[in-house]
Amino acid sequence: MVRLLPLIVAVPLLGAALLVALGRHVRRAVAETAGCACAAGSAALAVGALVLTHGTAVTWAGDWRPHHGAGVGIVLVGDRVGLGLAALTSLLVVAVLAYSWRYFEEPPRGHAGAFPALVLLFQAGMCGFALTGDLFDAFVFFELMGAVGYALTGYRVEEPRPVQGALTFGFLNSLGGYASLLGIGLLYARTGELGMAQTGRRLDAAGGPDALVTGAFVLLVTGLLVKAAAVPFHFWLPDAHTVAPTPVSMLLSGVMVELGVYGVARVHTTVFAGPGGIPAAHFRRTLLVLGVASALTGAVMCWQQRHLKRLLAFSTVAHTGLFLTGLALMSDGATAGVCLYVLGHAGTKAALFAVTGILLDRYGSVDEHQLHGRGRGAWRLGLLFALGGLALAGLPPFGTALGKALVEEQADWLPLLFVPVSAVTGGAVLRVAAGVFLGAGPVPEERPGRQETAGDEEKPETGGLLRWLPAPMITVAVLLLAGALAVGTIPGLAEGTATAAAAFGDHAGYLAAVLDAHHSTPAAEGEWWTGPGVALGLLSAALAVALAVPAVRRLLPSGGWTGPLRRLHSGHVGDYVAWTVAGIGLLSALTWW
Amino acid sequence: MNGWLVAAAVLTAGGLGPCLWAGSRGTAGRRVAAQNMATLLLCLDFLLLAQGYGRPSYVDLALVTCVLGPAGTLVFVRLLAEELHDEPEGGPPGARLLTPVTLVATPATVLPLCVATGPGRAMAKLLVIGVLLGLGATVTTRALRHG
Amino acid sequence: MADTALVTLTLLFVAAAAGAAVLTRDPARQAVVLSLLGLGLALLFTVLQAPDVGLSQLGVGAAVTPLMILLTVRKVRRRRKRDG
Amino acid sequence: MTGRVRRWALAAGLAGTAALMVAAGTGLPRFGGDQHPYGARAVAASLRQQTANTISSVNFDQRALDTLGEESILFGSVLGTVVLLRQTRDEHRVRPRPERVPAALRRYGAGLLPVTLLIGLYIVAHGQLSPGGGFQGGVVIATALHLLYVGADYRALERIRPLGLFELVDGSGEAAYVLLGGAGLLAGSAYLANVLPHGTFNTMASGGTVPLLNAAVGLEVASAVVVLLAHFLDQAIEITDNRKAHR
Amino acid sequence: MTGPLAALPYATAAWLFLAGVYGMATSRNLVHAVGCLSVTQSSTYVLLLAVGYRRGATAPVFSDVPTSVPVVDPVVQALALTDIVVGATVTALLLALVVQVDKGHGTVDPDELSELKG
Repeated sequence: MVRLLPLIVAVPLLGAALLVALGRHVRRAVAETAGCACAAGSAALAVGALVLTHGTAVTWAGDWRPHHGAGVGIVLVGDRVGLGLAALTSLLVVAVLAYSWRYFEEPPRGHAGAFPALVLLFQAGMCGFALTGDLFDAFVFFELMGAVGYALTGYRVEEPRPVQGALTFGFLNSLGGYASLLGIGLLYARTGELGMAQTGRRLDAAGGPDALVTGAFVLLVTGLLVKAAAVPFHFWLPDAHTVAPTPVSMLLSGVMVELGVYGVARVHTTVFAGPGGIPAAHFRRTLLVLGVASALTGAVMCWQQRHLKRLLAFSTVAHTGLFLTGLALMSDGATAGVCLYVLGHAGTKAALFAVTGILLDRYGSVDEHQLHGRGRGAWRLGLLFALGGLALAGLPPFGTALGKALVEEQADWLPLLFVPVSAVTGGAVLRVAAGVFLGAGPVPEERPGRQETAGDEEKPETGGLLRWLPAPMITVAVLLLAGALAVGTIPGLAEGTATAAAAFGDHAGYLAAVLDAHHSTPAAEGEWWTGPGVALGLLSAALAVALAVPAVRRLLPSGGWTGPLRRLHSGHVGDYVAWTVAGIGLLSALTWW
Repeated sequence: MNGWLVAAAVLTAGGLGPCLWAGSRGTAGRRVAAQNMATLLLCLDFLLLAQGYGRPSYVDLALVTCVLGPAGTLVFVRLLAEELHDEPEGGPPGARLLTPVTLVATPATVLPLCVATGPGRAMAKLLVIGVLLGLGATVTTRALRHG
Repeated sequence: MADTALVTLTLLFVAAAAGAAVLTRDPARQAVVLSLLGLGLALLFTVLQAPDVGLSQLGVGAAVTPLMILLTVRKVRRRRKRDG
Repeated sequence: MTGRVRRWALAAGLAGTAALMVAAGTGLPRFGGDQHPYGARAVAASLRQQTANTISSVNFDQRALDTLGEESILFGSVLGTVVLLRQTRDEHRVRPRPERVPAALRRYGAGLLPVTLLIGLYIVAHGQLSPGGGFQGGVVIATALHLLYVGADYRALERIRPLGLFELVDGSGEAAYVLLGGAGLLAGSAYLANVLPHGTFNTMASGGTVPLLNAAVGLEVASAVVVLLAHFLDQAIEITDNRKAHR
Repeated sequence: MTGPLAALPYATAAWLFLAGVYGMATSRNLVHAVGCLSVTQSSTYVLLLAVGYRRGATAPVFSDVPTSVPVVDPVVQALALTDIVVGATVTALLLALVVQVDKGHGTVDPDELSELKG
């Protein structure tokens, strides 16, 4: 079974290659079925590996196994977290391909399989990134998901906005990727290794960290933080997620951004967590500052949006901030909580995007103001959307709530951040749900002269407007939300996550498993719902409702004080590049002193 | 001390440097002419390096340069046709230099190299490169001068 | 000695070409400078004893990338001209 | 955001990044040093596998998974470009006028095309021996075809460029790489394992699967670059839209 | 190389990165910005190959030299090769997007793109 790990990456690649090679000769239905089958095959492999193997599955591509810890090959490491993310990615890709069944009006001429092929390549990039244990290989897969991601984001070329968002995405991600590669180059200069485990071991042997290790760390995580959309590297995310085709937004927000967070944690625990790496206090400080800043910025900006997809995109920034904050604690319990939170968030956020996509295709708009009251008939859709909002806010027993509760237990001050941030993002979604599906409150008046992105110019992605709700779309949304619910209700999953998190944070254990084939399974108690956890979840859900109700009635101040922050999100590539290098400077300062 | 490498260094400093200078300022025609000259000199540089390092396999670089270089220049000429149209009669000033430089520098590099390698496949390769360079220079000069 | 001189010279060439490429704000002219940068990098790779990389860089940096840039510029200009 | 804020952020960022790089640079080993542990192991492994070009051995054998990713990036980007530069509903094609090309240029293009193709094939074929390989040669082959564009005109290029075929080859090259990797698994070893006999050092039939993977990459790169440039050329020369500027 | 010259390769890599970033941030033309991105990327090649260089050694290609000669690091060369492909393809994608931005917005000046903000 372990030998088959590379197939998780290879199967979608083969599917994409065949779809392109035969694209001119097959009908669209065949191409889409084949795409789904490949994605599902890869998902089955990932889930199978997760169930059938124990501990950390290690396999060397080309059978280039190391001797006495020194080798020349690339290792794939299917530890619980990596395999779990590969499985999550693959399952989400299956859901997305099912959702986009016959989605776009017509595929590019002669390329019936172009969209599924791109999605499969995206899947391969993400799975490869989750599984690889080699720094440069991670860069390659990082670039694969990037390159395909830009193309997918700009897929609807007839409209002006998607191409602009995709271009911003492309510039910033490439810049981040090159910074990462410089970091890899610096590490190679010091250690002469590319494998994460090998690099970590050499650094530990070399003694304490110096400026080179710090510099390598900063540059390396810059790329990953760009992917993770941490403030001030986040500017591309709202622009890209706002305009990407809805199925693509589901993937971008659901897993790709989270993979950036995973990359930061993975690189840190394997390479920099030992005595030769970055001092724990410095790492904690860096991640905390960025995490808190992202959570607050995301929440504030999310509340201000009227473009539904942009609103959801900023909520992703906020939640990424929470994930980073959780990881900054560097405890197994917090990591386990973050893992569950990511799982729950993926289901919830993808479901919310799915519903938004249906709205767009049915009513031709994703603008909160324009849609006001127009969704009155679609109570099922409204229910889904509201449930998604509550899940985002952290209503037990959704997986988001369980993850949030587990993290909050780790320190007394954490609820002060987690509760308001999740309440504001959930509240924003509830505000929209009440306005659109219930027609509650007065019709919002236009505020001319305000710098904002409205959602009334978006075009439906299905050719014409839909007259009824397509069954596959609704089903996918329901299943995704059910998945988020399952994360919080299946005790086995929480137990498995606890074990996974303990192994994930074990620097020495990872090195031994990869280089010495020495496997140890750290014991870990699975945490479960506790009284305070449930109470905090209920509190943030209640807060979300409490925020949404006056907002719908226009009783809240308009938030003019956020003007400067909004102006920073200018949509200007030059600005964003400037912020990205400023971010490198900030990271240096945080890690150095 | 290795005479071939010294020659390569001199060619780099005295040949490629001025090409960069000319290529980064002035009209489009002047820039393209400089770029074209740079490919020619680079090709000769590769030949000298291959000999200087004692690595016949490096000659492949020169082989690729002598076909890709002129092709690249011709692409520039085709796609920048409008801008090149405004050039004075007889093309940009740099274009006039190309043919004499090729006629002097190519034999001056290739013939000593031929002597050094002696007859055989390697020498045939060198001569092919020399001929291709000459042809490329002639064609690109014409294209530059006539827009 | 000659080795050191070669490495130093090509590095300076590359650094200067990069500066020129950034400061050349007209994309069509920048394409020419980028092509020169590509040639310089190919030479640098060769003196750093990486002929394989040099060959790649020749094909990509000196031919394909400038061609794509020029084609993009041409497309943009063609639309401008039509819009008048 | 005003330009002033950007300039400040940029200045601060550049200064910080430069400081970081200078500081990190002090810890770098001396340029040209002797310590390259991974490199030394890679050379030894390459010689054991009878592959004369160590870089090819690293690319197609020791770190073949990287190259799979790299080819997939190329493949995905080409597919992405095809999608992004597709002809949309409000666009139509205008046949370009035939270009008047001087006879000398025409002869040069016609004569150089086969020469360049040969050079490209040579570079691909000797990938496991001397500098070069599938990628480098593939680019040269693709460039060769475009000599028709400069030597004649776009219509001549279009005639010898059946895009459907090139897309088929592009996909097949990628598929071949993936499947050759699977052959390692079928032979009872690991994915992308070099399971073929390694042959005699410094001959064409050396390196086991290296020449095969190299050829797959060559096929893919050559056709991918052709497809890529074809779409840019189409946009730059033929495709015209009726759209006015957006605003 | 000794003395201050020894730092030149690394300094060049840093310079390429910073110069490219400066160009991108101050660019008034998206095509130009893409060109600057490729300058930024070339810093990675220079760093990688500088790290792998070994004085007095030759290329690790044994078709025309005996296997006993000292050679430079082949691994970084393989990495740089991969990197070049990545760079070229990313450039292609971004240029394709620029073409479409021009179609949709009628401009390639980032200062005039104002659809996504706030």
